Amino acid sequence: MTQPEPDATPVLALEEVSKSFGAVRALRGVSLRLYAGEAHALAGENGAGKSTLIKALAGVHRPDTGTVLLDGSPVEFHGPADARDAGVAVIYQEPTLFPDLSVAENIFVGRQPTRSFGRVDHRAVKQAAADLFARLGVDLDPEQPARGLSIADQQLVEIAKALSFDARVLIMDEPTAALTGSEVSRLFGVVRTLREQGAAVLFISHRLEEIFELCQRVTTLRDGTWISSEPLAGLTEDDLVRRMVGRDLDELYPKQETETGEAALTVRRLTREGVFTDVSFEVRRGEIVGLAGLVGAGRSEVARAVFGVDRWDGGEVEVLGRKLKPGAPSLAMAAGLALVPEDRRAQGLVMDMSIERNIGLTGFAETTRAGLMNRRAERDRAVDWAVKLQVKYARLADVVGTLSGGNQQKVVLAKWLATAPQVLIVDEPTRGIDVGTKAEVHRLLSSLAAEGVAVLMISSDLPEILGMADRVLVMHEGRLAAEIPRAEATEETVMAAATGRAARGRDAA
Amino acid sequence: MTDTTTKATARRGPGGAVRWDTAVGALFVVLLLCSFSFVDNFGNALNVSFLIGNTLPIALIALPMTLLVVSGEVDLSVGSTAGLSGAVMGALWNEGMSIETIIPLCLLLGVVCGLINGLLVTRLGLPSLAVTIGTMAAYRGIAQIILGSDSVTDFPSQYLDFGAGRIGDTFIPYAALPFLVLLAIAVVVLHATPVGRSLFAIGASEEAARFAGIRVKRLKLSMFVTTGLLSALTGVFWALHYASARYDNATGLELSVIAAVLLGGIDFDGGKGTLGGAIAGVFLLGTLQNVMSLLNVSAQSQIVVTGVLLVVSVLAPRVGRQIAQSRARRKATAVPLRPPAATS
Amino acid sequence: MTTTAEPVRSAPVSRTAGARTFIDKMFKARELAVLAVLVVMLGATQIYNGEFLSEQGIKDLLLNATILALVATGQAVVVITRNVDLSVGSVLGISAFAAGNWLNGGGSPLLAVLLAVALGALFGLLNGALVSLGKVPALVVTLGTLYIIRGIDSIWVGSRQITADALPEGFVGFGHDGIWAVPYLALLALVVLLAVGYYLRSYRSGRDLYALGSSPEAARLAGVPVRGRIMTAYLLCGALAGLAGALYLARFGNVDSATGNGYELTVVSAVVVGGVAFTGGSGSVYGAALGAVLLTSINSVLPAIGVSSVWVTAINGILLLLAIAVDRILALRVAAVLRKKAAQMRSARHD
Amino acid sequence: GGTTKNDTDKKSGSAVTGKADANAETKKGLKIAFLPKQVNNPYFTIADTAGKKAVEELGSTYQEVGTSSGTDTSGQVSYVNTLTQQQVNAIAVSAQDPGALCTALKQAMKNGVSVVTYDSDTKTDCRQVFVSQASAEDLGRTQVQQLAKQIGGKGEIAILSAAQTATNQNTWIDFMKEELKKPEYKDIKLVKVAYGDDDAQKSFQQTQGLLQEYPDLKGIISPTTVGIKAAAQYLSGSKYKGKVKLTGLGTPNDMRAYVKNGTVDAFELWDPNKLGELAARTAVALQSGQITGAEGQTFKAGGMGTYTIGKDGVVSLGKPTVFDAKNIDQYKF
Ligand SMILES: Nc1ncnc2c1ncn2[C@@H]1O[C@H](COP(=O)(O)OP(=O)(O)OP(=O)(O)O)[C@@H](O)[C@H]1O
Ligand SMILES: Nc1ncnc2c1ncn2[C@@H]1O[C@H](COP(=O)(O)OP(=O)(O)OP(=O)(O)O)[C@@H](O)[C@H]1O
Ligand SMILES: [Mg+2]
Ligand SMILES: [Mg+2]
Repeated sequence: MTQPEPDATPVLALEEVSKSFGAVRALRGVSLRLYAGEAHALAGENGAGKSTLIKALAGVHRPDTGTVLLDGSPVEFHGPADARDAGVAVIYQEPTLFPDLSVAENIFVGRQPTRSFGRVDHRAVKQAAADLFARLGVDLDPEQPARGLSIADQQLVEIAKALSFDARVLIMDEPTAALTGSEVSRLFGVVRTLREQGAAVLFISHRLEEIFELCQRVTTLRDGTWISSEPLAGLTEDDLVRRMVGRDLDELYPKQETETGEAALTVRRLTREGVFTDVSFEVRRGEIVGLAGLVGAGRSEVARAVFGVDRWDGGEVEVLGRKLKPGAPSLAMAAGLALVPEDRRAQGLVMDMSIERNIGLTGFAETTRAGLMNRRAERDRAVDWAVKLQVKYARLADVVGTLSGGNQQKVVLAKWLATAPQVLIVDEPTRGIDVGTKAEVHRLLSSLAAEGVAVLMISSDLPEILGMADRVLVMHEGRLAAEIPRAEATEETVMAAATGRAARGRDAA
Repeated sequence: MTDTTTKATARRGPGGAVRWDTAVGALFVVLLLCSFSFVDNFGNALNVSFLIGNTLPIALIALPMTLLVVSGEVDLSVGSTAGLSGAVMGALWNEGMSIETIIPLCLLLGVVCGLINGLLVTRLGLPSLAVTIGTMAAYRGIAQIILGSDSVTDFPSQYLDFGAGRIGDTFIPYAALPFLVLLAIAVVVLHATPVGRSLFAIGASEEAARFAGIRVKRLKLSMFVTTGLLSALTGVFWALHYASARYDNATGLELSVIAAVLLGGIDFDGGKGTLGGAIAGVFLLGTLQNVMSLLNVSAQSQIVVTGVLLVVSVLAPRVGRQIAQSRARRKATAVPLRPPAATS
Repeated sequence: MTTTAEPVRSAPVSRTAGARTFIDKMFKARELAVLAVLVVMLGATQIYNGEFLSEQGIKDLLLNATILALVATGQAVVVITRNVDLSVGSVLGISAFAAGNWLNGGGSPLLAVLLAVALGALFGLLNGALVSLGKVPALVVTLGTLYIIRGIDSIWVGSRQITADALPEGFVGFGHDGIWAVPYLALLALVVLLAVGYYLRSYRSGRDLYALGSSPEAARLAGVPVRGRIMTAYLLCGALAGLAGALYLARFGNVDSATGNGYELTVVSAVVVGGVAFTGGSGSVYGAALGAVLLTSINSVLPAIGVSSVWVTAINGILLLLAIAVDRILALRVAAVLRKKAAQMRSARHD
Repeated sequence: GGTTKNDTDKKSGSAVTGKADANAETKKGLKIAFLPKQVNNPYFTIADTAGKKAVEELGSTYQEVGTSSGTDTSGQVSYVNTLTQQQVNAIAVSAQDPGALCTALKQAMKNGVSVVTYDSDTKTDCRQVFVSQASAEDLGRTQVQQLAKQIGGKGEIAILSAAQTATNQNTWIDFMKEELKKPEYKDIKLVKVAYGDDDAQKSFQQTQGLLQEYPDLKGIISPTTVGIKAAAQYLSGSKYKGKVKLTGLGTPNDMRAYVKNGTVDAFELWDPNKLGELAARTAVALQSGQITGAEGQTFKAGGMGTYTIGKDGVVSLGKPTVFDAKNIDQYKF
């Protein structure tokens, strides 16, 4: 399986590295070599150990056994600082910004340009950040505080930070999960330049086409073990999937034909000042409605307002004929509404609580007897759904924060599907989920719709929207810009509406 | 990520090692046994009843405080609320009102105090630490205005007896009975009802709790109100137990409660802890003070011991964990390959 | 997602730029608000009582604020790192006595001050070590050291006390003399405040403290030497509490084993009023110092306008509540205005 | 219905029963415990050390316990309980609160412990004898007389007290007000009573406030050692030094610097040594059965002479001493 590798010494390498967390053996004897001027992909299902491998490379985790080699000689990184000083820049899977610091300071923490007597040169910091953003083609104000940035913007800041190192090794753990097309291509452009200048790149993504577009070589992990390392040339996506999953995959967007019934969710002229205006739509039973738009278009905000987490200033929301009160999620839930939020770490899960308790949070009505918790019922409910969604865990009592990103996402889904909702709003339901599970989630959404559930799906993954939705709503700058039936929905029509060129587009056509 | 691991293992310890609240409970039992056998005058019923009676105010407030802290908030005004309720009790008594009317009024006052704290925290979104530092001064000040320099001592003897007396010649003070009932209620609420589950969720991540449809503000508000109510009850008890209603009753009680609750392993970041631990912490400190006094340990040295105990209580689990981890790391190399536990 | 190469972002320039300067202004305004409240309060008192802002009056106000401002400065630094130091009162007490004891034994005043600072720094280091090496909650640890240091202090001091006649003339004079209405103590505190403020703003390690408080996990990943920085913050806080102890001695000329008892709550109040958030990462030492001045001034204003001291505690508490509530309401208003602005900008683009 | 204040039967009078034999032999080997308001308080340390000397001289053992805060009433109660448990023979206590200690002290007396209060009394039925530092009347009136002399019998004066609840302070202040009603003080006006809570910083600021509010203030009486010290420190560093007179109760050690630098002309205090000694001797006398605490009983207090128990079981130490620049160096406490 191993094809001849370049003769040169790898810039950074892992040899036979193992790492366990208690009973979980996240990595077992994995080796990986990164060469100058080469982009290396890391593929594997959720929980395969990709992020753990990266953290071992970056000095966040100390391997239990095995060595890290820098330019061929063993090194021991005692912390992220050591790795950074050795020229390794890392973008972690979950953005780790300082909410109170400005974007520019976030990028240069600990490395700010200085003036005489070691004083920080604030102007230079700002300028350097602005330059980085220009290079990435991103329009962010360097002096804006990081608090309140959308996930996508946060990820962009992380990318800018990693680039600012001019590192010899650039490691990126799912940097594109929250990004849309043009940002991704900009990023790839910059990364290619770096690579051509001699940097080694390690790249993780669950979007296989990105791997093929950017990388030359791929290493596959399964359940913490090394499966293969090989050049990408000559491989197909199916080959890669087979290596990751160990079997062939089913159809990716398994859309079932369903009959649509009465309107289950009706939103009329919903307005939240400064965020979105005059949003009206309805979702019928058995229907999957896609909600598309650019990053920052306000889709998540609409979802949050409908569910009642945010208040709305005007308009009304009806679920199965029942009017909802603004700002009351518990009433919305009682009416049969469920929302799978976009930020699983902050909104979807209580990271310090166990899997069981997290799933249980939405089901007190079912799991209490005479006002007291029924442990058995609570457990059964959690097990049922964790198994149904194939969450990979050791014990139900494990803290959710120790699961891999994709498995966390599954727990969020489990938590909400367990409420047997009539109307399900999913916000980026497959962000960070591997191809196998993604298909699983899609099948699940399809069958839910077939059972008569009304589904509103927000996604930045356009193929997903196009593959799954019966109708596509497109938002642009806080307003509903277009409603496109499935037959007419293509990348062109949706993007045209999303970028505000809908009218012009139609004129031209 | 590693941060969550450490947090997670903090309570359970690697490989299901001893939890901190269990450890405090065990420590308490050991202390009791040692005191019974080796400390003169400790074991007799009168002393034990003194010990319980003097610890009751702290224990009473520790109940709602634990719930509040689990939900990620804190109330520093408990001592002042108790003082205020005592002061009002004294003032109304001096006015000639009947004690049977006064006590419910005082409890109502406690509810109002808690409501003010709760509304400021939940409606205005202010940090509870800041709010209750403010109300701590405000309530105490109002108590001072109401009762001034008076010290009311002539409460009816049957009430005073209830506050200070014990059942026959046993070691059980009368007041311990209602406390046991309240304790049972609190344990059930925190550990076996949706309310308790929700409090833990709110404390660990308020936003996630809100997204799960938990009525965060209402729950928090009701916790503040409960804390106010029980603080007022403590104030009434205090005035009867010490047969003295003064504006400065129960000064500094908040620190004692917090120290005890912390010792019991309740995490002030919210989301962690058990009532058993908190109560064990309360009585551990109370017993320790009693024993040290009997052994003629000076007040100054007692302060040092309390402080050391607090520091050790947070350091010990941490050190233990590190030792266990390094041992586990050594072992990991020797363990044979085993497929990971998966679901299906 | 490689298909579209459209300009994807919807022109967010205006989204941020316009709002930012406004936020920036508001941010500074938090401190300005405290300042404004202070000025109004002092002005009103002066109108009511002409003696209030006499030379002696101003001197008294400044002197009263000095010690609290110093300790609050140190505390703010710790709070910015998302920690807290409850032991400041005990540290102040024990360093004051140490300095007094030294002077009593005929030592030089300068060395006495240095001794107090060193002792404070030592305890700061102890706190910092316990918090950062043990990675344990600062609240518990420093509540513990609050008791421990207080206990050691009372065992060491016993019933002894340092009185004014044990102190050199010059040292006591330093405690209340000054240049016109500005006491030396206040000048010293101001210098320290400016130095610490400048350090926090303009040095990498200072910025690290903000980063650390803003997100400890991110700081670790960014390679910020977390332990070292936390130690620095506690060291600074301890040293300033020690310095405050020496100044306390100079000012009050009297120290016993209860000196500084319960001071931590006052300090924490000052920091809170000054707008330093307990969640870390925001606020400034200037705010904390202003908070200290505001709090101590209230205690001078009330007697000066003849409010009976019976009312002082209650009024103090209510004013503290008002201060934080007004601050919060202001912040909410600003957020609302920002949102409106953003909306207007958006609809402007739609037209 | 319900129980109101009027329903409770008023019991009063001291807790005295049994007969005394003035010639009974002084018992030895007793355990005598001192429970001051606050340990580590210099004033109480002086008193208790003298008490210790007396106790040991009489062949008994001495023990001091107490809280480190002066307002920790519950702490004081639990110390009384502990002492009862330890079966000491007598407790000499300075009560933080007149009522709060009652239950515990009565329990102690029931268990055969003799209870003497000193410096600060409880309700009369909760102890056998109160050893008073000087009659409250004397103290109140002489302080006014002192200040009147210093300010030339004319002008505004104020009082800086300790806590608003301090019983002894309040009694003295009442007598001061009585004294001021006399015609020779008609030109003196008491403008305010301020409370510094026996806290240096608060007393400081209260003094400032008094001076700002009453710019014509001529004098201050501070009948508390902490208060007078703080006020003196403030005055000595301000423009009011020597212009505003200060008197009250203070210890010579505390006040020496201010008397010498001219801030304070004269102040007064009883001798805390004597107070402690008398408390100790009273306790032993009680245990020996020489007295029971009833009015009119007399006992010999070693070198201090013979004392008679007054109304409500009060024994009075005598007139306070006035300290000024001339005599202050003779006193070292
Ligand atoms: N800090 C931790 N404590 C305990 N277990 C952990 C920890 N970090 C990771 N794991 C476990 O290690 C395994 C590998 O996780 P990792 O995050 O490396 O997966 P991944 O390949 O990055 O998955 P994804 O694609 O979902 O991000 C998982 O089973 C996870 O639960
Ligand atoms: N807390 C906040 N305060 C002010 N503005 C906010 C806040 N949160 C979000 N916004 C703004 O609201 C708009 C829409 O938010 P958001 O980015 O979540 O939309 P979205 O369409 O869901 O995009 P995404 O693809 O990121 O999910 C953006 O302009 C964002 O900057
Ligand atoms: Mg991952
Ligand atoms: Mg979104």
